Amino acid sequence: MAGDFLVVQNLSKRFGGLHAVKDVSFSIGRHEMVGLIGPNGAGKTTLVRLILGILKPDAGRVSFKGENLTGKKTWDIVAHGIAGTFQNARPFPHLPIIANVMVPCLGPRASKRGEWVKRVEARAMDALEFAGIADLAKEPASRLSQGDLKRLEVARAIACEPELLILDEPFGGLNPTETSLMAKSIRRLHKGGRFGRLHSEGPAMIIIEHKLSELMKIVDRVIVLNFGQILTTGTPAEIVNNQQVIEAYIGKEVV
Amino acid sequence: MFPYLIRKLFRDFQGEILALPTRTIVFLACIGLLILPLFTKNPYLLRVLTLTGIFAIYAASWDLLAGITGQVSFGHALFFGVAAYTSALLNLHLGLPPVLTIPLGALAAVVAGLVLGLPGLRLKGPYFSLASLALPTIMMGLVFTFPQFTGGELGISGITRLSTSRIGEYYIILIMTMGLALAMWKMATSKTGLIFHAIREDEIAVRASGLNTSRYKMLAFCTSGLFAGLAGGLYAHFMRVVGPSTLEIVMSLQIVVWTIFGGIATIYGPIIGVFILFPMMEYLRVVAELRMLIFAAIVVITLRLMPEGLTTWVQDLLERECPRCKERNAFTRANCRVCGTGLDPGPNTNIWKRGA
Amino acid sequence: MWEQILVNGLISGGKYALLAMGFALIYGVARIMNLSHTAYYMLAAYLIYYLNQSLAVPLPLAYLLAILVVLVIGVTTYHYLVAPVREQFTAVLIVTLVMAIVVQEIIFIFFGGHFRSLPPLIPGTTTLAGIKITYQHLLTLATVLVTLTGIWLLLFKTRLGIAIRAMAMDREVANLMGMPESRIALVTVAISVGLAAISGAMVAPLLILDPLMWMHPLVVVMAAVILGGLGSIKGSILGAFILAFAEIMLVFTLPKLAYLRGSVSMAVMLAVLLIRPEGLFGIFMEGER
Amino acid sequence: MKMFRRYKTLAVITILVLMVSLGLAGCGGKQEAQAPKEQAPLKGDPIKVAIIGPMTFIHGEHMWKSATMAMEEINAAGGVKVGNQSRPVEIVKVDTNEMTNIPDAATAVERVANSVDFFLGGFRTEAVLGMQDVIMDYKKVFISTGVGHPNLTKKVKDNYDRYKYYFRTNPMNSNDMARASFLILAEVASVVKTDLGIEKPKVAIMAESAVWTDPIVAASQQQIPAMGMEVAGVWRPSAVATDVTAELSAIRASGAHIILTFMSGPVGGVFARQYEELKIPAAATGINVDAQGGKFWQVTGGKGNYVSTLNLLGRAALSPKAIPFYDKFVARYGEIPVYTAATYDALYMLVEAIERAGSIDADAVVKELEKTDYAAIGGRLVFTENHDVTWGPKHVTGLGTQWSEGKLNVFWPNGWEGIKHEGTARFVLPPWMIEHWKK
Repeated sequence: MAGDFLVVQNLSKRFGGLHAVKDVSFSIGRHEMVGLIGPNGAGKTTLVRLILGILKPDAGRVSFKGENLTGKKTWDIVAHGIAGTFQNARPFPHLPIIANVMVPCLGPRASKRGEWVKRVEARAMDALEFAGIADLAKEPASRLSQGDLKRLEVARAIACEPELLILDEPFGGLNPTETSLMAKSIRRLHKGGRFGRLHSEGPAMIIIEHKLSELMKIVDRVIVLNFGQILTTGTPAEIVNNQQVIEAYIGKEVV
Repeated sequence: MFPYLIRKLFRDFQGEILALPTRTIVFLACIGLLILPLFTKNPYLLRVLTLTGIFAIYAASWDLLAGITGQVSFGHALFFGVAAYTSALLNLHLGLPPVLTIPLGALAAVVAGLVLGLPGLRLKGPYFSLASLALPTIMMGLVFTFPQFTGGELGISGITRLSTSRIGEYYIILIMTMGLALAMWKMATSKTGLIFHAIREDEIAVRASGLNTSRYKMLAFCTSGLFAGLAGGLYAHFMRVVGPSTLEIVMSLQIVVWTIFGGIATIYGPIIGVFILFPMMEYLRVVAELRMLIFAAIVVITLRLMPEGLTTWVQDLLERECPRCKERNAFTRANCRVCGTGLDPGPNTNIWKRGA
Repeated sequence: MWEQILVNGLISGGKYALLAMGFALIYGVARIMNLSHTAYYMLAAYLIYYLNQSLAVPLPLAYLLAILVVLVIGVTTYHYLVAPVREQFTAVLIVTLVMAIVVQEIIFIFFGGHFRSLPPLIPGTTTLAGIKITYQHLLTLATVLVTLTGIWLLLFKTRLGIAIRAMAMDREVANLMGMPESRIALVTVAISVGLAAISGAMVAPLLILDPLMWMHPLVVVMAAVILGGLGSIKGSILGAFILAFAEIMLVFTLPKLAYLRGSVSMAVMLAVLLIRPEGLFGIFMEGER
Repeated sequence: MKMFRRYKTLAVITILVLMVSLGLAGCGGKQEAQAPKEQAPLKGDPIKVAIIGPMTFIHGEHMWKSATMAMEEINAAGGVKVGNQSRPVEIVKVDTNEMTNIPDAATAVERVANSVDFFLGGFRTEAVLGMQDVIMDYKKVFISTGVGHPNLTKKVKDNYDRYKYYFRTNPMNSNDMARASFLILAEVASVVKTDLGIEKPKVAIMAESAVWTDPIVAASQQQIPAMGMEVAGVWRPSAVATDVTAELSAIRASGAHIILTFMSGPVGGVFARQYEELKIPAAATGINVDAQGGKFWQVTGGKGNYVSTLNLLGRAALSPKAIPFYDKFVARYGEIPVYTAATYDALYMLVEAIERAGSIDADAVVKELEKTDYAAIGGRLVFTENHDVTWGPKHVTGLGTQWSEGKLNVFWPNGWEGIKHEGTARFVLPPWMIEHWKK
């Protein structure tokens, strides 16, 4: 299943005395959907930031489709086909939403793949359509609710037309209805296909999430991180019953 | 074909300019400036307006870098000074005409843009702002170190005049101002401009969208340098003296006042700001001792009331934004001119500038 | 020559440090880039001049009065002009810059562009390590040490200080914890303006007063503050001394290029920042805003 | 952000507009002009002369003050005879603000260019170069009384037709100033030799970094050994330095006996003050424009004793007019005139030329100005072919002046080429210097 789609080897990162990510290795296949879970401070966000090149690893290596991405700049990594969302949504607050999504459409990857579509605006609109916030297109991003911001993040990420999509807490701050809607969108995206003028590659996905019940319904495999290290990996069913994982989440004494 | 073009032009004029009061005002002001020499040939007035034009280009170029791209530089005089000196030297020593020296001077300012980009790529926010102060100072040191070349504190004089008559100079610079202002405005509203705006808002997020922000920032430094450089070159040929005053801190800081007064991140804001403040300073010459004080009072009070700058405030006053399609409409209209939605009579917000 | 450089560097650095400290404090706590900081310094110097020379107020009293008046002016202008626009970086810039111009113009109107000079608090000279220096220079250095200790005590030993430091670290959190944010900001402004006024009182007798005397120190102060790292007070002091020593070294080693002082200190600042973009003691959040 | 309420906004704007318009109306929108005192009603339109300079700075102020004196005297004596008419002189104050804003300077000049007949003044070289071009565009006579750069008059030679309207009556150009300052240095050196018994004095050169000082510094380095002295070192602070403690400490360490200064900026006052405060054991001479008069004594807070400089005006009988002018100026304004006060002469020379020409036509006046041979307060003034000041024993020479307890004593020429003006004293060494070198 694994193959050489995304390979992470011995990745490490320290912040001062804190060893945020310690010797993490795993790999992900082309059509996989992987959950990345772990208690707060386990190093999940740091790990995806290392993969996206927002942070520089102290040691280790990331390769994607056989190509070494370690030390590359974020934009270059995105151009190779990996895109991610931020845990705390980072819109361009004073720009209208449509403009927020036009920015990734202007990237080298999106513009190369979408040569047959001249109008960036139309492509951005399609991304918004997919995310379900097309009616807000001309509002400034600073007026969005938490849920809409999450959708905006997703719209921006898919506008990059990635082959690997990393979603950092896509359900964070959403109410149950919104959550299930978002889960549905994610599954649709994963299947791939054409949304208007926008082409979805049917990306592989890494999803960081605390809402485990929702997460377990959509992912194929789960990686559990604790204290910067991989605790275990397995199918959702295996993880749910894993004693170690429960301990990590709840703490030993209680058990 | 031809009648069609004229009809289209007329339709555009009606739809794009007459439909919005602010644009009508700007259009009328431009026409007014263009036909002014028909009514008065007072060289003093023309001189003031000519200098206003030069500084308007300069201020707008700062806005392109600071307002649009968010690289708030306090060392913008670097561009102006480098271009002015380059134009002056090329003119004096190689005898090149202004047609060549001004673009070459601007090219030198583009190179200066690359130099300013060096800290610009590495330093963030206030660090960059304060560090950029250093460059004109260092440049000033060079001016004094090679006086045989730069004329030291005397500067360079004996530069060719832009045109033999004051009216000629006025028209050259006025048309340059309008053209360059339009070019900068087009750039700021283009797709590249969108990326500049996005870089100001959140650079990391732009990078995570797959865009090489370093390249775009460099582009911003260079284009801003180009326009500031053109202003510097025009200044050199208009004043016919270029000295270290073109590199002084005042040169870098006064554009900050003009731009913020007019409305930052708009391009037209600083231009209108300069066209109001610079002639006002001249008018205030009748109270020579108090003029800076009155100037300061006007700026502070204006900003206290219009924190987003004058142009944005006037826009909000005269125009309403349609709640549905976000098109702007004249305040007199009850319904949106595009989608027909009823307009809220309350104050309006500009989506490009303002949060909730 | 080295002892010359040491002594001269110390007195020159003391001057810059006194000004830089206040600038760093107000930026660190309230995120206000106060471009009128050195204008207050100038104002204090001119007030002392006016009180002493025109109203014949005894010098020590004039010092005290001037510092008080500047304090009141500084806090008032902050409250009415800066505080309402505090959240907007650009608006703060322009308001404080215009304030500085206002001070400059008022001085132009009352005193003209003439150079003036203040008598030192303690006249005379002494010899230190074989180098003659004036008492006023020593006094400046002593003031730096005293104010530095004072500020340190305030920040680390008082409740107010803890509140100020908390605000400097995270304004929102401090606010949520029930700290009266605007009041703390006001107090910080008062301290900062006070520092500017004190440096005006201490440094001005060493110099010639003129209405444009605020510009050059402003550049140096800003350079010192970012060199040390924004928000770090000890960084700003170190930055001030680094710049001062760079200047003094130049004067002694290359006297023919002494006029490049400003350029050299700027180049040093730029070089340090290119290596450490966060300054010497600044906090750098990698990949963060 | 929507905190503003519109009515409040409008109210304040209205008040603002009212305030400004009242302010402007109150001033009547007029240029500040010194109306001629009409003792005997003079016929004819006044001849308008613009005094251009930085009016909030001492050099501009003294231009204006001395021009006021000249204007009052001329008008009291019946005005200017142009043909068969007697016309009064009216001077117009033009603040060029050139110390802070260069584009402002040329604009200020252009503002009055059509309404005045002649221009006097100009101070900061970079600004004067710009103003010169504007005035030449209008083909009006411009007599400059504040800048010494040779380039300004070189233009007259290079392009006579355009620049012939430009004259300089004051100061002498910087090449001549250098020559004069070496003569002063020789005078100081002889005092050092005789009083302290030092055979080969060491000279520290302290020159502000400026184009005008560059050739002088180079020349000094050759001249000083040729004069039997030794160069202790060269220091080049910025013209606007506010602290030269480090430079002075280094000079003390170099063991110099004489400091030869070349300063025109505020650094001169800083130097003088710190020189005395730090009791530098060396005699200070050369050129220090700040020390040439005005409020120098107040500026340095009484520190600056024994500092000496080349000067252009002083209480010495350079011409019959010199001492009366000096005394009158001091009595009227309570200040010692600085060199730009020679604008007084410029106005007189202009008036004489107009009378000789019998018209205020610029070309005719230029012709007559070129023939000027005038006993000015700074010495006999004859123009060179470049319209520059002729320097030399029988013409303008300059003076050496030294501060002594608030008074400015003339100590040179002291027998040079047989010249010694009435009221000349010997150069005095500072007591701390004598103490330092005598032991």
